Amino acid sequence: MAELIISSVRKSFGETEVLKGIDISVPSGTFVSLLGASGCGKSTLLRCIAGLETTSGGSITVGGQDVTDLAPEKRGLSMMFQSYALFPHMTVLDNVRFPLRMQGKRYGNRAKQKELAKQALDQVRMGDFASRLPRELSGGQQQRVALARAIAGEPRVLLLDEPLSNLDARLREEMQVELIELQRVLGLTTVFVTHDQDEAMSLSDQVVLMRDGVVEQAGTPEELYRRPRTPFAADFLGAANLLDVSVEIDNSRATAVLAGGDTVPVRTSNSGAATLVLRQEKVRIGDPLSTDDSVVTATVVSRVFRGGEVQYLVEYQGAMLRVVANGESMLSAGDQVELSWSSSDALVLS
Amino acid sequence: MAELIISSVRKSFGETEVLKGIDISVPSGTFVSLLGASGCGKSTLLRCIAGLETTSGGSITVGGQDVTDLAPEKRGLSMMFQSYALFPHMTVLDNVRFPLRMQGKRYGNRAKQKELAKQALDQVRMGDFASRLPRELSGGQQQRVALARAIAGEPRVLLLDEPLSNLDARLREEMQVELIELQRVLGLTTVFVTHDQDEAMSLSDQVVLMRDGVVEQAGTPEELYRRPRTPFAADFLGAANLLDVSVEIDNSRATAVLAGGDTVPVRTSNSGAATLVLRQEKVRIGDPLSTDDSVVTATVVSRVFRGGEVQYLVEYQGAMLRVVANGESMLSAGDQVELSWSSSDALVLS
Amino acid sequence: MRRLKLEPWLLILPVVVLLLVGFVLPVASVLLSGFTTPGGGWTIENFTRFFESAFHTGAAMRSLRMALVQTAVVLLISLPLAYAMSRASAKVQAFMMIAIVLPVMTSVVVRSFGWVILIGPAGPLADIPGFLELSKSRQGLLGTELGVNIAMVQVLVPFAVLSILGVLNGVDRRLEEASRTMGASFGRTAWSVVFPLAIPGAIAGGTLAFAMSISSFITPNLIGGAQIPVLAAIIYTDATTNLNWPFAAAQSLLMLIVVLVTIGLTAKLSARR
Amino acid sequence: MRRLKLEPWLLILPVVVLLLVGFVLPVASVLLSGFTTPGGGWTIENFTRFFESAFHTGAAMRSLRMALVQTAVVLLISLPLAYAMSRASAKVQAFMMIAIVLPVMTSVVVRSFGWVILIGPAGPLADIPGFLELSKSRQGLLGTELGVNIAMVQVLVPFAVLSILGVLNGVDRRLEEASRTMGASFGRTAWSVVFPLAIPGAIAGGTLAFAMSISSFITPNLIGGAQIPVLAAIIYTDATTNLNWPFAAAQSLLMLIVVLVTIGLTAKLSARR
Amino acid sequence: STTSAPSGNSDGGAPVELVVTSFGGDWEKAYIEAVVKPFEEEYNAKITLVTLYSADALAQLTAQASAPQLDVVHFSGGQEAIAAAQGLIDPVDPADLTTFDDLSPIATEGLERGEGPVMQVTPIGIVYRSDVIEKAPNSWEDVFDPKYAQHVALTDLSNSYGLLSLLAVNETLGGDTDDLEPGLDALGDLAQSGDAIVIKTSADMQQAFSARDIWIAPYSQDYAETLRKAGLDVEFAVPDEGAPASFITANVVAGRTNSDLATKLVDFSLRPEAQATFAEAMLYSPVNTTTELSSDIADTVIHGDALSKLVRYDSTVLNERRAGWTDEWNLRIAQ
Ligand SMILES: Nc1ncnc2c1ncn2[C@@H]1O[C@H](COP(=O)(O)OP(=O)(O)OP(=O)(O)O)[C@@H](O)[C@H]1O
Ligand SMILES: Nc1ncnc2c1ncn2[C@@H]1O[C@H](COP(=O)(O)OP(=O)(O)OP(=O)(O)O)[C@@H](O)[C@H]1O
Ligand SMILES: [Mg+2]
Ligand SMILES: [Mg+2]
Repeated sequence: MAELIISSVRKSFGETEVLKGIDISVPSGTFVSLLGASGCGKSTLLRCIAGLETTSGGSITVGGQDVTDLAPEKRGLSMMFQSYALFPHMTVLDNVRFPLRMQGKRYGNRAKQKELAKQALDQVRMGDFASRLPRELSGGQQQRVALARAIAGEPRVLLLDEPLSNLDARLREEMQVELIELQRVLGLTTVFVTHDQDEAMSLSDQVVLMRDGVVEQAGTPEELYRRPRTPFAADFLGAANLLDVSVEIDNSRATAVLAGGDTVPVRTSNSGAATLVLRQEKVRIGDPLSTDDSVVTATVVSRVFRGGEVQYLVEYQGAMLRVVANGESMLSAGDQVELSWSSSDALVLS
Repeated sequence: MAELIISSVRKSFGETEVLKGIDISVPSGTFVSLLGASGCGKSTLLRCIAGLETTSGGSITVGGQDVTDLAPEKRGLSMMFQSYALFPHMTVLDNVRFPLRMQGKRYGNRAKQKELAKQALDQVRMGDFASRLPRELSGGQQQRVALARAIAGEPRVLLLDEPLSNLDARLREEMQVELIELQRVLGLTTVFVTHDQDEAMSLSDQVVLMRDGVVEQAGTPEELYRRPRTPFAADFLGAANLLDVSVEIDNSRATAVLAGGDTVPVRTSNSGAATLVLRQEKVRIGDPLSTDDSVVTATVVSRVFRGGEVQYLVEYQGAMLRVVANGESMLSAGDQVELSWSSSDALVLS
Repeated sequence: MRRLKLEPWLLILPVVVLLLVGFVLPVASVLLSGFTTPGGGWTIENFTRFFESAFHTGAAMRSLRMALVQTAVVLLISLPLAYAMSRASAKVQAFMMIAIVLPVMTSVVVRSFGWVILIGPAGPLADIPGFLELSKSRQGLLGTELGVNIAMVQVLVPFAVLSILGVLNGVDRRLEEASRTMGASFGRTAWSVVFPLAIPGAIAGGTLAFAMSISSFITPNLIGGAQIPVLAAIIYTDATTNLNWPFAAAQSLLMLIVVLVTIGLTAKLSARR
Repeated sequence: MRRLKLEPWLLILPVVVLLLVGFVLPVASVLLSGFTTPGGGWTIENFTRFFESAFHTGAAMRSLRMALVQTAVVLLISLPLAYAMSRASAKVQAFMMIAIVLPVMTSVVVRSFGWVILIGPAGPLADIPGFLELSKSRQGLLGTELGVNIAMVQVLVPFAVLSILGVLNGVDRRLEEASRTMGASFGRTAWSVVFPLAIPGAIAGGTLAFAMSISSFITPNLIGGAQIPVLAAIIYTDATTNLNWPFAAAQSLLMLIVVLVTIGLTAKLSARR
Repeated sequence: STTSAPSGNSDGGAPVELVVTSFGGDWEKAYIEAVVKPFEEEYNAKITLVTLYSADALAQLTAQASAPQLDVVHFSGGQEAIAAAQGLIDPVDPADLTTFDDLSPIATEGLERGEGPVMQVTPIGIVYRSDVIEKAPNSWEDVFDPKYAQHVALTDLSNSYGLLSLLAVNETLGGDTDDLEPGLDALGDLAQSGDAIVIKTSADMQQAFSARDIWIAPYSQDYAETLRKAGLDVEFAVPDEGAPASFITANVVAGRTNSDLATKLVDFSLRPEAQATFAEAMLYSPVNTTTELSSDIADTVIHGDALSKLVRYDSTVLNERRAGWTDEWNLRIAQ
């Protein structure tokens, strides 16, 4: 219900600069994921937005109002902490009812608040635990209560810090569906911190990829996946294999020379040193499907069973590549294999 | 370095029975994952093994010695907590050095201990943060320090409670490699709690699937994936689609009758009501590859972009099924599609 | 395992035994002397004398009333004070701690005389009692319960502050932050999140303050004088001046019972709430 | 934002102002009277008299020594005691708290007489001083520093216990559990994990105990008698009996300075460690 | 107001209140019996007793100089000299004392210095346990008897009885008020050696005899009587060398509205009936020569001409030197 604009926000802890000028603009009612490696500053940024950290510079606007110096409770947002921060002296229900109580007028009397809190608990499948104390819950259960508490108050902006990290796949998927639905129905502006690129891509309207306190790239999931601007982005979003190559352009036909001397066709207009990005699911093991495909020979290093598929680590000229085959594949370490890919799936970043 | 045997362990918190008789045997030097939904009792079981909870029944044996009534520090194991439990008054290095200090004789003098602790920190990529205090770290960084502390003491049995839940895919993979290597080199008996079935399957020698305080099924990853004994196991380990069918056997050829009246060939020898298990990656969208394949018609409900692939939710006769297509697929809600699968990929559990 | 719960007890068993032998037994034997006559026989005369004397029962009621008032005021001051301190930097916290403990380290006579200056007839607060119609004398707050209460509150505050502070320092700040992001103002956060979590500290501090208040007599004597007799002073006089040990013991026993009952009732009430 | 850090201060500003006006100013004015002659002029005679009197400096040294010993012993007892309490059930904890506070709620004369029975010439501990060659008399521990220390420790322990307990109740038990699973025994866990975390409580409790110890004189008088004179008692006598206000004020000022310096040094030392 | 006349109003109406200090305990009982009750009846007054030892009473008087809260104060340690010098108490006109003519000279000699009359006298001698000490001590030097080592209690100089006994011992050993060394040396050594303990208050003395195995102590006769009533086997002996005494004075506080009635109260306490009650209850020597003593106590209580043998030191001198002596004493006894 409110647009969120973050401009050149900086934050230092003593000497360490953790946020180095962050610009993000989140249109009203969109779902944005903050994605990035451990320690890149996601939680810190969220805390700045919530008003829990004094920024060292920059400004934050919510729904057109500059909130940079506003007290947290006046920002009309709600935050779920990475460490949950459940109130230990309140039952699960009272925890979830807390935001409703604090905005009393909007949510009517005690009974009404309890009913709404109960609904939020049901949404996270924790309705049966309403009268427990937080310490009597498992890790994943606590996480869901924290999530329920964050959504119960129907804030203008919802800030979620790794809300689903402790849930199993089934539950996580259910929660994702609930979240998306809630967000669509209420038009919540949501900032969702996650370390899981799959989750980020499947949930978000926008993905913001952070790296060491700066925004590496921002855009729709498909943009980031299909047109990563840096090897880091390509790798982070798609479990990609990165190979150092040198590109030669001859008559507007580009060829990449790999480490082993193999040459493969690529699509680029810049010659010189570059990085060849090969997503693991685009590389086939065994005969090429088409004669246009690039083919190299590599050695299997290890095999990991992953249920529906098998992941191989293969060595090509000193570089380790990850490729997947279907679950029945039974290669073993030392086997020589041919890797092939369509040149349209090979991305060159220079 | 020590075999771990858990026999009919029970645990109640007041009225609630959380563990209802758990039997697990972990051979020396193996890597076992405890897998299960949020709240099924994984952490509680780990705490019982560590000696932190009084069991209500059953016994626990480590390396042939009954430790059921032994103090935690005499069990020769090490546990990483779901909530990390880092010592707030010690630096990161001192946290990791703690188990070494406590077993002083084995780990030599202060300098030697510091060196070993530093090594463990490097293994989790936290070497640069040695002199920080825990509260000055991000969530994922704290998790890694806790992991380093758990492995530093080279225990006989290593208990890890969701050690990687807050890490991004890249780091998580690196940590997995480190863990496996450590475990292989030192022959550590490892019990690894996770909610992530992919992780469980790719790391473990054995997977123990828990459900509501009992062991649902235990075995190698491939066993559990290929021969789940219950619909729950099938679903939990493979994001499977479950359909209620009735099986008819005619001349030893089994046919499952689906909700819509469609009949598909299956492999089973029991007739009557059953559950048809279709893993999402085994179901193809579009024309069948072979004429033997089973084919049904369904309606696309939603499309989720997941990077390398696209996941569709489709409706078949009131049942929601998840299927995946490759990343370029562009169907939209309402489209009619044909789903097909090879009868050898359809599992029937009765 | 079961051991875990036993171990701490092994550690303190000696201390507990020491406490019992070193305190409960001798004090009990002294208190029992309240039932003896000077000759050595048994009697309840000391108790009947107490209940028949309006002076004694009046002083006891006053002591109880003053202790309750002081404890309440002490907690009202200490909770916000401890809260502010717990959120200050370590340096500021240490500084404030010393400032607050200062009265305790000061000789009681100096402290009391300071109050005499402040609330005595020439002091800036001298007009308050007339204004409040508390006292007809022109002695300011000297010789009034209010004066004693003010002086006592000052000595008692540090004890409550420190025990609340210890608890609050352990409260995760993220709880407050979470509360703030959910629309609770600073005040409501303090009220709904911080103070409830400080209750154990407040109970401990309140118990101490109450116990100290009801058993202290020097400050009441110096500020209140002969007109505001408190039970503890009467007991002291009976034992040391009047040499009436059995009567002093009987009154001490009664005082102890009243204190225990009060604390018990308060605990019951606060548990029910 | 910046507000977050200011808010608590707005809340306590009135309290701080009250403290200043209500305590620091009057006490400072009283203390300054240590520099005055009875006539009203300025002098440092009261200080020179103090330093020239072996009796006064001796008593001051004794007071300091006893306060330090008592504080150390109090902390040694209180840490394990508070630890054990913090790990007991809420019921047991409440019960123990009352048992420990009991001495504070008991009239000082009753309490002291209990000690007289216990450590006096007929008491079970009567032979200790001879055995330790502490005293040549057959008066047990009465009239010895040790006797006073024992009786004082008992009154001071509750204060230290309660302030440590508040801190320990807030310590996450999982820290101890983690320590145990890493091979640390109960004792080493207490030493390496629990006690370091209890330091803020121990500092608070120790400061209180030290301040109370050095400023109390009734128990020292009742147990130690005339032969164990402490500075606080001398000040009290000088002010109330000898009516030598300036001299009492001068000594109070010196006592305050010594206490502040001691606390400051201890804080410095423990910070360096 | 003028109707609440200084002389009280025997014709009914609200009683006039007098605030009077008391030494508590048995003294207070006797005082109530002998003075308070009959006086209240006779003068329609209401007497409020405030338990205050002499030093504390003087301290209060000083502190309340501008607005005194007490009407009559009793001193037992020579404090009346200070109070008179500072104008805290009013001089008593002999003409206002109906008993004046019957009073022994020692009771009235202070009047001209502005002090109140002496109302009670109690000798300082030796209190001893009669169950363990068979032969009554008859000399101040008996406290040094090795037989009694470890069983002697001395009194601190903060207590007037302690000062008086020190002076008595000192004189026995050849000293005087200009030379306290002999006494200080002897008693200081006794305390230092651990053969004697030093107590501060009468309560301590009771405790010393009951719980601390003390057999012998220089102290006053009135408290010996109190200890006896508390069930202890103690007797009081007057040493042959002579005994100092504590002279309890009754003083009228200056600046109070009811000082006439206060003077009447002082006078009342000097009446023979009151004096007799004091003697019966606490063995106080009567200062009114017309007092009649019962035969059981006539031998024990020093009265009549014997009174003049009791030593009364010059309060002014004592008050002047007390602080110095106290410092010296404290140094000698501190362990
Ligand atoms: N103190 C307690 N009192 C009552 N129930 C408890 C208590 N502690 C845990 N439980 C319950 O025991 C069950 C198992 O908890 P446990 O922590 O073992 O789950 P888990 O498998 O680790 O879950 P998660 O994956 O969410 O961490 C949960 O349903 C939880 O609510
Ligand atoms: N109080 C502090 N003092 C110093 N550095 C800090 C402090 N708090 C955080 N940091 C550092 O700031 C960086 C960013 O932390 P932040 O918590 O924002 O990371 P994050 O992106 O949320 O990581 P994660 O995914 O692991 O939770 C980290 O490198 C961390 O070490
Ligand atoms: Mg984070
Ligand atoms: Mg868990």
